[in-house]
Amino acid sequence: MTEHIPLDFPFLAAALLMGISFYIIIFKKNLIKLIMGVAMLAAGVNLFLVALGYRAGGGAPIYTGIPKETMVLPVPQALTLTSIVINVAVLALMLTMVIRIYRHTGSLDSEKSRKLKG
Amino acid sequence: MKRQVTGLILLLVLVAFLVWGMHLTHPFGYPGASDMDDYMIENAQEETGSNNVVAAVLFDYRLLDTLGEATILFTAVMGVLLLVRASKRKENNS
Amino acid sequence: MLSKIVRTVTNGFMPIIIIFGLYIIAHGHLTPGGGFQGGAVVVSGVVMLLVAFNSQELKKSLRERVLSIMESSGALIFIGLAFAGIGTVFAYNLLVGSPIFGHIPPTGPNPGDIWTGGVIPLMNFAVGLKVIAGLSAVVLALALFSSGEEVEE
Amino acid sequence: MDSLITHSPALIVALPLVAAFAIPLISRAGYRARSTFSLVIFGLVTFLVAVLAVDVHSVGIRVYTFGATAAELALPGGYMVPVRIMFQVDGMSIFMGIIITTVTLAALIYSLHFLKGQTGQVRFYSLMMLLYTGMMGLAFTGDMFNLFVFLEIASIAGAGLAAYRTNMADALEGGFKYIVISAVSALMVLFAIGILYSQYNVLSIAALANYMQYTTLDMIALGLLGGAFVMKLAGVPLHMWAPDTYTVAPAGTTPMILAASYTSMYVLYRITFTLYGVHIDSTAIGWIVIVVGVLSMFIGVMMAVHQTDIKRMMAYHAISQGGYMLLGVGVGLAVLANPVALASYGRDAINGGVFHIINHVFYKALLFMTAEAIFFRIGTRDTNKMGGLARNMKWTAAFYIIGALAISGIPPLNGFASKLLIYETVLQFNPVLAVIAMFVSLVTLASFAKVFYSAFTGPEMPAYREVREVPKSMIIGMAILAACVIFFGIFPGLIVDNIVAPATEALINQAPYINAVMGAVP
Repeated sequence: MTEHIPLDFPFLAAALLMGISFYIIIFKKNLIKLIMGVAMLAAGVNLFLVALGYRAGGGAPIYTGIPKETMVLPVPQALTLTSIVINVAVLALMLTMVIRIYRHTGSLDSEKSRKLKG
Repeated sequence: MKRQVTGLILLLVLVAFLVWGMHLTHPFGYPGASDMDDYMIENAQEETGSNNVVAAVLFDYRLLDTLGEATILFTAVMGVLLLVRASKRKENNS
Repeated sequence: MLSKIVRTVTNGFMPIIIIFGLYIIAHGHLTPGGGFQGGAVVVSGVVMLLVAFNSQELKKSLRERVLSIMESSGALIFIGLAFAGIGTVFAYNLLVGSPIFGHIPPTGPNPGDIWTGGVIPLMNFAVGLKVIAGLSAVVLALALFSSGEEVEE
Repeated sequence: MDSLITHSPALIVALPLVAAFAIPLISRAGYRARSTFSLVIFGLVTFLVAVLAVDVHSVGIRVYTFGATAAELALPGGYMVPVRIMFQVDGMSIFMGIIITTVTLAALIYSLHFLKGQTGQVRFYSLMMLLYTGMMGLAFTGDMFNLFVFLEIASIAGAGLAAYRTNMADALEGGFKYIVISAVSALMVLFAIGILYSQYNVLSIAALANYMQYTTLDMIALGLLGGAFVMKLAGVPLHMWAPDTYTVAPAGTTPMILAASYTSMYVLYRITFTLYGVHIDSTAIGWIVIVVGVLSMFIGVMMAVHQTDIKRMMAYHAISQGGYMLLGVGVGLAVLANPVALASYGRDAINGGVFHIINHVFYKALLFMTAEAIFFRIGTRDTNKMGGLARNMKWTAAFYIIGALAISGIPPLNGFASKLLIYETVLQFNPVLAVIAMFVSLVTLASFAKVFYSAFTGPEMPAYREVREVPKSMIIGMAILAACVIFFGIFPGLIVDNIVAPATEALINQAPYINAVMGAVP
């Protein structure tokens, strides 16, 4: 692993996830699909973050077991953890709102409900 | 149909841009600078007494983030319970 | 409500799930895990209960107001522990070296001592309490809501 | 007293948090206990903000490192990078703090009676406190990831509050739009944070600014951050959420969501001036900000003219007024690299743009509150269905006049003071922009005058004969803001010298912000 591989796989996966989710958020009209797009975007960003901290051949940064020379960076892991919980919270609130909207309008199409356009 | 074609082109451009951008970051597995993280790995046991460096980061070095994270969970629970509530009180309850 | 087999198995698994969740919470400063993860494990058990029984029945044993009090007190304990350090600086880990969870582990790899970490284990418990109560409340409220019942104050 | 000032940045954020967590418990003791508790905590916080403001204005930037052995110890002993999260309070942060605290105080008092007899009050108050915490955290934090966390707190609390009236479909749609926009922009911010972290391995804004190389990746990060925060502050190409959300948010919270938008504007300034300040091509970025500003100004007001929903009209005006702030600061940014122009009009342009934030938040909050007061009494926001309300709602009508005159830039109210500063300086920079700004101001006046005639004057409608003035707490809430509007209009020099000038100085000169953390690095 001395050669620099131009497309490192986790970064490539993160880029794909983010690109697809932006497409979904912009072009899909179903509200559930929109929420799935946001969830995928979150997954992509989280994957990017946690991939930043990897050291080749490293293990979890916990002293119960391994010495410090082979530890991956701890901060991205902490950030990712925080971000995952935050996204769970956001998704819960979004889904509740969508259930409520469905009760009111009987539809999940963002173009059918009057003011969601734009 | 036209919308879909535009969308697909946009998607390809976006993914290409992101892949190009990713290519600019450091290669996977070889982070460049790591001063902050090295400090934490070095001193976590002594300063916080925790074997788990991630736990030390979460609950000591970056405690405010975790507090914010817990707050966000609390906020979301408040929000969900606010949204599912009955919009009018029941008669026998008031 | 699902069949009797499912309900019996769920009842049998529930204590195991809770114990596993509590283990993850308690060992947050030694092994991978912590308050959020352990709490999520316990809540997955609650979701299993919700699938096996229906929400109406679960509502009798898991009350909204109890969950709300649990969540608030978890959050208050958490921020209270952060406040406890304000003699030095807000969020200062004041229990390192003290009699409570105050052991300092030897530098370098070691098998791990549960009595270390200062406020970290305590905060993990507070967060665990909060996550269990909060996510259960969300799951239960959404289940009740989508089955047509509106939740009261 | 000394240690109180030292700890006040942490306390200002932590006390409302404690209040938010405790409100569900305290509410079991009843309505009165909850109101008293919220007001006492908030009074304490207001006092702390005042103390901190005096300290920051007289002594200078204040750093608070969480969990360190001493609050000022930004770098761990003998190490060259900051490790812990820190709050950095400089002139600009405390300026936002003053705005947010005043608006929240007014909104809290305003809401006390508004919600009587409605369900969900406990959570409403809790979310209000959380929204305040989120905004103050955004204003004070000196750490990129912490900024993301507080951004999410403010967004989620704001969205929950905006969707408060769950029996109305448009309320849910407004809330949903707000949370989708917030979630997407927050994730863009997080991506940018990841990019910055991957290169410099620090998260503190000051340290990042210190190490900044301005590589291609940094430019991508700047684009992501700029796009995200323009979306959050409702700048024109990305403004579509604002009218819906502002329209439906219940009483008292519309001003707070408005303040949250301008907190995002503050973050945008913090990023362009402090984080990238030394490196960016400030003329180009300045022109981008100016174009966004002019577009917001023009399109916002044009959309506002034909609205019949009173709050929707005000929301479009909010977008339009946001353009003035961007215009003023954009002009300052465009001449940042040119010391002569900066001294002759650039600094005053930024002064005007920053001063307009506080003015606009106050009068627009007042206007939103009067609109909510009307809605509270007659149950509609449609201006065509209103009429003759001035007879029975004298206070509300008076506050509406004050707000409408202020937003149109009529002396001696505060809108005039900041708009004059913007006109004068923009005229020296580019006369065309100044003409557009004045034209927009005229249209604003016309639009508000139209609503005044249709809502407050005219024959008394039979349906509204029994309409009474709103309860006292709502009047007090509006009176606080009206007093600020008049006071700022009469003594603009006092405000500019004491509050606005330190904020402008903090924007233009980023060295103290960086050195407070990194030490005097050459």
